[in-house]
Amino acid sequence: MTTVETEGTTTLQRGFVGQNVPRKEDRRLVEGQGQFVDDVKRHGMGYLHFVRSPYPHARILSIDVSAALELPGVYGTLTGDEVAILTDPFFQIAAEPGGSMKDYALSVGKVRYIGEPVAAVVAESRELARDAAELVMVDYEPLDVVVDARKSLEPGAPVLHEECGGNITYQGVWEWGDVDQAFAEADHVVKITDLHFDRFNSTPLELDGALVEYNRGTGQWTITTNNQFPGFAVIMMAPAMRVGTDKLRFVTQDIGGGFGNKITSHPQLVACCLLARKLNRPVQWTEWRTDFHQSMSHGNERWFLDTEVAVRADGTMTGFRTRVVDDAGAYLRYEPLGGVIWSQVAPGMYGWRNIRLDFTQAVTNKAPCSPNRGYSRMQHLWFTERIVDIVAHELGFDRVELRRKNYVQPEQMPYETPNGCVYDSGDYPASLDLVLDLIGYDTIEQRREEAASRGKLLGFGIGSTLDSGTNNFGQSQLVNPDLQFSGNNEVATVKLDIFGEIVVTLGTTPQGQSHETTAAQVVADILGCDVDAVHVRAGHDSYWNSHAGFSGTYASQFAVTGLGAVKGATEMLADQMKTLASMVFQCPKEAIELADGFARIADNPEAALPFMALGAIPNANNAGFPIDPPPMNARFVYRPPFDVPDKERKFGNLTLTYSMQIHACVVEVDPETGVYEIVDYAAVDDCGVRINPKIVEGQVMGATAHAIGAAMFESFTYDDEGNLLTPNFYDYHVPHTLDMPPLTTAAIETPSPFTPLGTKGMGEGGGGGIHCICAALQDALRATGSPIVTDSHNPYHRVFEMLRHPEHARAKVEVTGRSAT
Amino acid sequence: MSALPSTSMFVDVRVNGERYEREVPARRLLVHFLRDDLDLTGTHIGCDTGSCGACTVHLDGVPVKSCSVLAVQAHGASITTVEGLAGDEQTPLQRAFSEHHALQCGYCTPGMIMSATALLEQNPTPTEDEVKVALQGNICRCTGYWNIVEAVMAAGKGSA
Amino acid sequence: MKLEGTKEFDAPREVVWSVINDPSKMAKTMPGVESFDIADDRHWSAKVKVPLGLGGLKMSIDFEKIEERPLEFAALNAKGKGVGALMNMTTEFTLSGEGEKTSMAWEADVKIAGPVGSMGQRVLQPIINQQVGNVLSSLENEVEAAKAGAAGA
Amino acid sequence: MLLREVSYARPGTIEEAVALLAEYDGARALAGGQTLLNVMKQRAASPDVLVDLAGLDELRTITVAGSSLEIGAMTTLASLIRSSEVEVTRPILAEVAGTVADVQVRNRGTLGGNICVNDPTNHFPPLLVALDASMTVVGVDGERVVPAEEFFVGVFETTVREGELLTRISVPAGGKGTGDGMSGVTLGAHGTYVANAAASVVDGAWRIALGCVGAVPVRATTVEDALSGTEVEEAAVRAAVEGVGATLDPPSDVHGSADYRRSLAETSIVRAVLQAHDRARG
Repeated sequence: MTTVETEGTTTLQRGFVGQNVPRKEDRRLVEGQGQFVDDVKRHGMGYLHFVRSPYPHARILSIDVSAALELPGVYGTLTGDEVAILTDPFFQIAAEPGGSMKDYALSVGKVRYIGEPVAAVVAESRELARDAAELVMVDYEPLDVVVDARKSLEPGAPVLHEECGGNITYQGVWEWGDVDQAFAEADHVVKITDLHFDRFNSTPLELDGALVEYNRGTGQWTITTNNQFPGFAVIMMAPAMRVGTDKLRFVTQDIGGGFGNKITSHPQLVACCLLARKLNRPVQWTEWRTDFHQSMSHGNERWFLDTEVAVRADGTMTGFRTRVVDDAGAYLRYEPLGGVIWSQVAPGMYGWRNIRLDFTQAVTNKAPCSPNRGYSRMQHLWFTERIVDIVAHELGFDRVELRRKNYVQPEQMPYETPNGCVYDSGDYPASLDLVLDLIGYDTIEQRREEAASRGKLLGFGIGSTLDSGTNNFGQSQLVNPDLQFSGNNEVATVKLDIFGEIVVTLGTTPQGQSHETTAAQVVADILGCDVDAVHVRAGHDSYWNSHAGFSGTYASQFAVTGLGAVKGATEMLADQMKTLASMVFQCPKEAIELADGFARIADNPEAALPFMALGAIPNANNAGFPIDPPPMNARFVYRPPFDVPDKERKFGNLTLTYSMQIHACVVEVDPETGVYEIVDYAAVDDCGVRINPKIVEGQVMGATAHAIGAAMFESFTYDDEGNLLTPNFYDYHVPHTLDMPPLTTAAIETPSPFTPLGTKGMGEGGGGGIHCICAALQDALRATGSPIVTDSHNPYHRVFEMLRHPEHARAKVEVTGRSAT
Repeated sequence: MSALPSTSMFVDVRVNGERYEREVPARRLLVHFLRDDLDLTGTHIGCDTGSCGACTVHLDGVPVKSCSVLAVQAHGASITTVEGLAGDEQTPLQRAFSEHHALQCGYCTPGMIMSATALLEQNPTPTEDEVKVALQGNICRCTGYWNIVEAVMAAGKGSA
Repeated sequence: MKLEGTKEFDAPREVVWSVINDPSKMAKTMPGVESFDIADDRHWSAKVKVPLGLGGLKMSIDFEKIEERPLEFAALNAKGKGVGALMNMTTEFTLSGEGEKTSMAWEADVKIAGPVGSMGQRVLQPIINQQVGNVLSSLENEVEAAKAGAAGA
Repeated sequence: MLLREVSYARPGTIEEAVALLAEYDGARALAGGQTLLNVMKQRAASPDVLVDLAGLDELRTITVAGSSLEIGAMTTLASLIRSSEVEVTRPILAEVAGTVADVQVRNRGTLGGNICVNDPTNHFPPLLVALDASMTVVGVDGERVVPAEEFFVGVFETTVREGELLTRISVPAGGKGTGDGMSGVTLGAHGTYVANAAASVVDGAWRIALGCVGAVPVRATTVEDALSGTEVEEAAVRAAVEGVGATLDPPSDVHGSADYRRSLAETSIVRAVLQAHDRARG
């Protein structure tokens, strides 16, 4: 484990910040005392089980719940017909044609993917609820199925949503610079017929769930749930349920992993709410693994068709153009934002100035796509990394030199991309050198020979990515000009209680990102007290007055928005504490310092008030003050500096910070079976100032593991009939201890000039592992007919296919240009 | 226990040293018995196929997946769950998990710790490979396992 | 899932045809038939318990003859409903051959959905191959029986 | 996680167990339950009565009787791994047991359960065919002994009929001149097999069985004949294996096409044979 740091000034003097402070969350979690949603019980609660569609596309002719209702112990049922009466369709982010889509909590009239909830049953036990669900008789008329997004765009393809007039949900041409000029001046043009980014997600170990209570007196629902973005859920649910947002109280303590996959559970939550009201009892729902695989938040599957890359003789890459088909699955739950978020990283880490993407998003009879770690950018970054490696492969450039030459250079920072995004800071070439050093790049050729002597094909690959953090929600206006979202925000409150406890409340819903710990580190440094003296409330409660419209934990932003809010609120409290101390000591506020748990006169440390005294005065001992003592209670809303993007040019800064990751790996392929092993792996990460390096490294490791899984094992694969072939952990293999390679990590810190603490969001990573494994396989297979790697997911049998038939992949790439013509 | 088939059975088990006697449906899995009937919610559920190990408990001293055992099969047995590990003090392994940042969301952690505890009981100073084999039946989606293996090694060395 | 094959019979086409066209005879070829009910000469239904080793899979199956060209061609559709599984199978038989020899080319398109379909992907194909094998061998027995019957008449 | 309603009984003797299995329609023996309970969770299979064999300690013994290793059907994979009898007579059994699933599953899962389930991806069906093992099955009217090759009937199906119980697996004890090997491709380390081969040589006579290429293990007799009695060299093995794949009809699924499995079958035979050969030479 190497850690290298470059010089970097931070806006905060380092005390606890920058230290590997042990996590506050850990004590309860290692003792099994965490509180996850399924752990919460209420008197008389009923268990909900969804009746799910066995068909990928069918008309619902009738639903008969009578047999289920007759089963003793069954409390009640809910069907799509009731939902259509009791609620309005969910608000759609999309403009036309996707905007016309009608999406409800349960299927209304039609089912569009296997596993879609068509009815719900509530009973006195989990087992009984499932028994009853089996007794719900649904009569279906099967319809033709389309599972390939390219086919769903063809004339005559089965139409999923008639109201959309076809299967297209969003279409837009994204073009910057002068693409035609770039190609006219190119010495070489590399053409790739099709590249495919596969469908998978992060499969958090804890499944979705909720415990919903309805208060008949106040008409309010309390929704204890592991939804990771209540701010989004509430704006989806409240209008659909025809109630005000304050009628929906969201409560969470611990969440067992989210990775974006727990953002779009709002349809199930609505079903729970309706049943809690209908049955007048608490309703508990916990999803099962197969339910999740079949229905929840798949990552966007994406095709890049007829790609062309313009390259100069010296290896300068001047532009690319491609036709993108994005597969949204059966419904738009957060989409088509995936159709725009990639543009935060349009040129990847490279200096491309001329870019054209003709982007079409289509629906298919598969599970709806929603955010997944690296949301939408990962697909695009895989594409940019693929074309860089294919250009090198086909034109004979050195992959390392080609990157070094085409990377955005440190002296260009902050760098404005062709579409107006601003890369805040970073030193990509230095990071590349570091990762090459970690993996022992200079020994690769020796190792290749040594492996060959064992009958193995060795390959080396690089994946260089950006993790763009802190969304400018104004980007949503690029897919729907009528939307009134822009900017971003997060809230924190900090108070000093009567006995001097410092209590911090966050608006976020962490799923392992250690917010309780890092928030306490920031607070302790500002208030000059011990990190253990800072109590950060676990979890989230929308009644705590510490949330805003964008509150939640998603899109790599806590280190900027969350800690920005914590810093702001703590500085307000510090000012109140100094003011109060100066009132007590009859001295100017400037003379007061906060240190060692005291407010004291800087040059007379004897004159010191413990925090307890400061807390007691406004709370319980406030008589006799000529003016009101400050309340020792501060609420701060952090708002990142954003403008609304230019909708015509699709131009503007879509995100605040850009963490950078460069991953490199070495694989060994068994040429007889296609089985391969990652024998060496290194990752360099730059997320600016690290509040807690060990926690940062933990996120890097997690993102790496997800990428390795996606590259080698994890895929939501469907057959032509719309069956998900990997509906459980038997067939959807999640890597375990024995599957993980040796890993070396290192960090570089180039503080962000744009954020309160010099931090950058970094939780998601950019799928670097997928990209470097694809590259390493392509490198390894040079020896066997030089196929190019055109899929993000390469299980053994696909590698075997490349080994046996390299010509199939060769046929997908062509080089033209002056020399050729 | 009756040799005649029945859909409901009287179950007498010791869990974390405490004796419980309950009438339990034959079809109820041990994990649901622990979580729902005994309110021992530290044992988690992450899959539906016995693949993830989040529900690992010790059944008569041996780590098993409580989602692949019927509650009635545990009749007469002695069970330890994650709640039964720490007394007034956490175990060295629990401390090592925290010190080595071997957990993030903490959902797989109870199962991981139960598997690792069983390993260290038989083999106090395991090699890295022995640790990996012992934890292979436990899925973690947050950490990539590197820090978990490191933590178990450290606890093994007693350096935690 | 599509399956196909050819089966040779030492029997005239009429005999083979009489068997594949007789619901009650076809019923005897199906695995685990518990009860059988003929609605009309184009529609019949059966309650079966497909032996799956780990526990039989109970299904009620509705059959419909969708096309027939006597002595040449027949197409059948079978829709099965059971707890845990849905089946939809289309089978086509094409007969050819002269005199005492008949060759039957068959094609089946099987779709299985529901938990069995979702969990059993890796074993489904062998299971279906196996069941088809059973059907064909018992079909042979039926043809033999029918041949004997015809001879006796 | 939620099973259909089921009845449960835990007999104290083999006789009681067999009687229960015979008496109740839809009764099934419950051994380690690591497959059966998980299939029941999917509700893809739903026995009406589970006859738990946990009380039958006589089914947990491992003994060496003359030249035969006698393994009780309820022997867990974990005890196979720990068994000194196995280690001295047929260590491949422990070696393979150590690669089945994971520690927790091996602590509950039994050898009898692994072969009675006969999932085509299971480890022991092809291995026991290659080792020329035999199974003792007890029914109300006494017991019968079935050679491994005839034991496996179909996916999830064996010759153990309703009302019968597998009690014992007998494996010829190895010794000088004996070598066993197993090779294949799995989903991740120690994962589910995509295809495999088990090979065993006893004094120059070969038995080779393939897994995952059909409903039951498939003998590679042409290779056995080609190798038996010859001096085994890699080139010769490869030549003998050539074309075996073409004779197979393996399933296609998300983990590999039939052609991929055909190729893996050939490669696995070569590797299993060479492994067995090395070991036979000691």
